Amino acid sequence: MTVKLVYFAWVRERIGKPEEEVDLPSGIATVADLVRWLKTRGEEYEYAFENEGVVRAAINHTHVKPDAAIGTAREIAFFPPMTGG
Amino acid sequence: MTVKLVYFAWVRERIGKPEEEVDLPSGIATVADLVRWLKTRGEEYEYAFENEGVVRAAINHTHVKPDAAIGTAREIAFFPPMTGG
Amino acid sequence: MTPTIHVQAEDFDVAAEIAALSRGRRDIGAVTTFTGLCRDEGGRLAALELEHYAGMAEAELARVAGEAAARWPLQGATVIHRFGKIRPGENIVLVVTASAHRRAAFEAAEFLMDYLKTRAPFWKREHLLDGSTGTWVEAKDTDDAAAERWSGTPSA
Amino acid sequence: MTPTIHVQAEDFDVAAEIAALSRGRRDIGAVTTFTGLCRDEGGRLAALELEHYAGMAEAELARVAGEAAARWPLQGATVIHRFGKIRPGENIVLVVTASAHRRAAFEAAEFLMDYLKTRAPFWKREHLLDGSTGTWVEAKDTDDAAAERWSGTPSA
Repeated sequence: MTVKLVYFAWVRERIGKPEEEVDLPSGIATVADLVRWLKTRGEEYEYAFENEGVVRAAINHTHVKPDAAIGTAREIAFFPPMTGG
Repeated sequence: MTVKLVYFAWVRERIGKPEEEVDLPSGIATVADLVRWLKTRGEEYEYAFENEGVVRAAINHTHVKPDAAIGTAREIAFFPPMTGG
Repeated sequence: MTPTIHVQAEDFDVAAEIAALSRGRRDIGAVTTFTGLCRDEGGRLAALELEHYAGMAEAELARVAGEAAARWPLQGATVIHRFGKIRPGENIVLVVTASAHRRAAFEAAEFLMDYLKTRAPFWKREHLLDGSTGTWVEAKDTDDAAAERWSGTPSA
Repeated sequence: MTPTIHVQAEDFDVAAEIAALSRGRRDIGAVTTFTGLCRDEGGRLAALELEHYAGMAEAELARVAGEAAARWPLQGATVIHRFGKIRPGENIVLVVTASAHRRAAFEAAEFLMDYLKTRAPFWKREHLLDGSTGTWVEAKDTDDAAAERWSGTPSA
């Protein structure tokens, strides 16, 4: 399955790109699974996700927890805790 | 001692005038004393002050309680609970 | 910080009052405004008539604003209260507070409204749509309770 | 009541947004506004740069405003959040709420600010006066605590 990943703020800077399309290998069911797999793809991903539980995720523009099922997600976002307002 | 009394809202309407100068007889030390004396001056005053504790008072533009000393007050105001804002 | 207090028959301009507090400043992080308007009470009301005690109204609003400034770290505070005949949809009262942080600006504005409701010498009378003059508006116990909330220590 | 949501680079006009909510209405008794501005942090800051997640930002602000409308009897709600480079003294965010009564207008505005701080996908980075690009602003525990306050039943 192909999914669009988008990154923001220091997650984007650490990974070095704002977005990418990835082909997910089988066995990746949740957001936490996806993060584990991304961390095997290079040290930029290891750096971005180095502190478990800090980076937030959204599926199709909605906040989700790490145990959220990816299902048929079109777009998954990773970003730091928000600092708007 | 001469003091200016001013009345507002339905206190003014019941007494029938917005203000008056009065010569206070001796023995009137507090706002409560003043109200008791005013009620002897006619039924319009009795009507205005019929419910003890409803009408509020101010001395020289500052809220006071019934036991406040009149002292050398220049202006004493009587009015209903406030409904601004 | 000296609060700005106006008691006036004329309408006010919220944007102008915000600008007067914040113009040229770079240390304000939060501005809260509250505007109280005249409602038509389901079509019953033609206007509210606001009587006030000139002199004491200004003094009491200044005291209330001074108390807010003592409780919260404010960089500005404005209170404007109108008097005279005010029609549904028109403004009655404006409170503006400015602070570095939002909690102080919000709490001070709410405090100002709660306090001025029970302490500023203004009285409302209703004018009804059928042409008659209605009764004086009665003070609400809920307003006393709202003011009472602030008698403890401020939470921020 | 459909909330008005804007995510934009341009500045906003508080008076125009109040007018848009209240124009022609005679049933609104209370309008609260909150404006968040960029501070210079004691002269250290040249600007804040606001990055946002286009699409999700609008969606999340609409969700937060919808939640406010479900909790309080609002007659109008507007949320405007800017992105891009914002200098000290300039506006960042605007919340406007309108209701028949002041408690609902105040509480809903404060709720909107507390919630959007922790849920709307915006991130601030500092640009310093010495020309360097500073760090990303860190999220505050106090903001999480502020949002957490609202997890019970609303008090009005």
